[in-house]
Amino acid sequence: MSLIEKFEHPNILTTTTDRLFNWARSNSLWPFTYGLACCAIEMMASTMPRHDMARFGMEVFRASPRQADVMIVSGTVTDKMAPIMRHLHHQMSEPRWVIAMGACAISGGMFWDSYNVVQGVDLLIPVDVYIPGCPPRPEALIYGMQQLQQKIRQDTQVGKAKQLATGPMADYVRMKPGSDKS
Amino acid sequence: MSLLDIFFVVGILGVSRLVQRRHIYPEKLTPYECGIPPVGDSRAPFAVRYYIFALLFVIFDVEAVFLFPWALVFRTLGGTGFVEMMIFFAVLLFGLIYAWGKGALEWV
Amino acid sequence: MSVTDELTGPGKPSFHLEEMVLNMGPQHPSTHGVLRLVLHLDGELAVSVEPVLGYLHRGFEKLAENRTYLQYLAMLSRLDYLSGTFMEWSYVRSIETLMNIEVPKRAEYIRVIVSELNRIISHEVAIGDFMLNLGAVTPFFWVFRDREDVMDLLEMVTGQRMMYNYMRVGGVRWDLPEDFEAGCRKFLKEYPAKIDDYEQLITDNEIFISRTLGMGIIKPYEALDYGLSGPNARASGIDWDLRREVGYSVYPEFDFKVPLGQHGDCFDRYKCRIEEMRESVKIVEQALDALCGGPVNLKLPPMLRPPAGDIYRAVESPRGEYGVYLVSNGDLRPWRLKLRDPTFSAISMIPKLTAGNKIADLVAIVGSLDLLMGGVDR
Amino acid sequence: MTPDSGKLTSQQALEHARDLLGKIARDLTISEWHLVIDVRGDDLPEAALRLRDDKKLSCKYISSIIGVDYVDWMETLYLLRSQDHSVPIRLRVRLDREKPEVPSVAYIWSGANWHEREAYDFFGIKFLGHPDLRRILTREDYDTHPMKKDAWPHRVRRTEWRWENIERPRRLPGETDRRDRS
Repeated sequence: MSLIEKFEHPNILTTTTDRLFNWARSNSLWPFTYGLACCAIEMMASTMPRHDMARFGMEVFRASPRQADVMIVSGTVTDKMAPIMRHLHHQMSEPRWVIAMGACAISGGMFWDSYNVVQGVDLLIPVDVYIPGCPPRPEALIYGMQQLQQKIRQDTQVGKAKQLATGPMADYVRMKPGSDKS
Repeated sequence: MSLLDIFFVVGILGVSRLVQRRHIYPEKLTPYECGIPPVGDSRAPFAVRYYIFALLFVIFDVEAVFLFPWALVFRTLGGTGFVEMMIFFAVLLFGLIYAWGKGALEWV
Repeated sequence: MSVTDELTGPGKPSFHLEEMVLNMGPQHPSTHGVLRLVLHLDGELAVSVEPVLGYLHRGFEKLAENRTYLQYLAMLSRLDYLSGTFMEWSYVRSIETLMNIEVPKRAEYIRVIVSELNRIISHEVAIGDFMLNLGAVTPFFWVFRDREDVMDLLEMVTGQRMMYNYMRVGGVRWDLPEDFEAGCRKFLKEYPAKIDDYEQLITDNEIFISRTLGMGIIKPYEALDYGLSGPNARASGIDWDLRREVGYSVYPEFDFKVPLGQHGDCFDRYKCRIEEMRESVKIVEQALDALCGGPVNLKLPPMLRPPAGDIYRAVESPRGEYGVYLVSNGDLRPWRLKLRDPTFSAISMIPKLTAGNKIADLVAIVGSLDLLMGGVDR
Repeated sequence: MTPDSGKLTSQQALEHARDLLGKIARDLTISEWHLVIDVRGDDLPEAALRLRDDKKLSCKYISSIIGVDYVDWMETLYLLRSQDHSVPIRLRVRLDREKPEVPSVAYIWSGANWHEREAYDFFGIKFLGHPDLRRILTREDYDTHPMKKDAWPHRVRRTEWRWENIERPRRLPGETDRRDRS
């Protein structure tokens, strides 16, 4: 754990670094190309000349999870894709965020009674921002990304070390490789 | 090496070591292969053709390295410097043509 | 004892020479969605390629048995999400034939206008993605910029950018707005010049030509054998276009040329798509001129009960013959609905097409087939 | 509306198919200018070969293979179409429901390979002599054949990929913001 995250209570050192990191992280969010279905086309359209996402610093789409910050789950997650999506989420480098774009990612959408669709991405990974719509318009995606930026600006590093050691990801830390049945 | 350089190298690495969030667990360390857990060992023997390409790359990369200082002092060297550099280029150019003729650049 | 026996005989150190298995997996920038290709590589050459599907299988056909005819209509444009109107059109036509309903003339013309505009969008994204696979980013930006103009027109008519849900059994949902015709004519006047821009940027580009000419050649008999249709088949010289062969809806009244390729390589597939976009512009112009007055739909009750029977209706979608096989037993819900997708057959050709190519060519060939996983995995 | 002149009309196609197939074709009907031929299961390959190699009805293009479950019997349909005479031909084979088996036509049209795998995946119809009859769309470890009428209940839920015991995020009164979860 980094030095700052070991502090229990906010002090002069953590607040200044918080402001610096949050400013840097929120203004250069690198999305992860994770286009599954129809929402992927709207995600592509939002980075194109008319609805330019580059105005907010989010147009650098990285194909590898190592270099991406935000995983935009755009499309329907099926049972066959579920373990792969979890695997990719775990391979992303911290700090990482997840946006569930579209009704299918939020709650299974119009495939509520399908035998092969995961009813909502938050069954698999923690989601930060939900963008409703089928598909949501590019403006809605940009608005969702701005909500994520607001959220990142209020993020704090204090107490993150203890939280990671005891939180839901805790047993991952002490786990043997491959024991997670994905 | 002036003090400033040391300060920069150690400083940047040190600060990032202090403030980065290191949260390492086995699943994060698995090699990335488009989402599928990789199968088979990656130490399979490489094709020899890669070695030839690497060799050619190193040669012409070193050649490019010699260009930068030359570009800096280009004006002071005058005519003779220019001619010498052209000879240097010519030698390497013939090397390239030879390699091309021999089919080293083809990926058979 | 050949050399390899000496090296790898029993008791010798294990020095096995098998290929490296690499996953061009479901999450990959150049697989157009969630197609997974298992590559057996020998250095740079792909010895064998095995596509794995099903990562976007949402069970459309099972859901059809749980929805009434009108409810299912809204789901159809999520199938092949770049060409939504064609899914609706073939579904609606099969119901109309079962109930032998006569669609008013104006509705037919509106259907042709909306679908041909949709064909332009679909071909644009196909070309843009294909160029992105080859590493050219500028066409991708141009294509999406022009796509927005068409989407404004379609949004004006149907209210949605991509998922139209505009067609109904017996016509279309509502009439064209007043200012649609002016906007459409302006677009049709400017658009051919933009296609010439694409041609000027792409077709004469040496890198593009050297990477696609003679790559992934499909012979005519192979295309038929694998069940290919649409631009992929026409690029190999198969002169078959449902709009002209079957002459459904009001297409016999328009005169348009069906572009054909000679060699069936990646370049011809791209060229066919560009020509088809020009033809679509002509068709929309003729349809706008021939617009006649009259009702736009038949105001049927939402709870339709088609008579028992089975029917297969196909429509020429941008990717090929898109058909719907409907079995109804007179109930409110279909008994069985099969959605025949042209890309499903195109992908079944990938193992044969891409064996023995370098990875870069493999990406070009897969890109030229214009795949869309929504329709393939259903 | 029958296709334009110069091409074989449905009636002529029916006569030609009758004398081409002889007693193999159990009965031939015309439905909306499609020619529907009922064939018994075992002589399906024979009929397919004749139709494909015939001069007038050269059905070289197979559009799709459709499985249908009529509760007390099953059916597979083979949609064929000859390029020059655009009379679409439909081969219909009736199978019994408990043990649906039909000889494979993958060696006649290579396009039929994947369609048969899909029919097997959805209905469990065994295609004898198929090169590699595996599931193609559903998950490999899926136990039932989903499209069969008795494959209800509709929603086969799998929850073991639920991520630890995370329940759907609800904002309870006094619950802290979910920001601190990584």
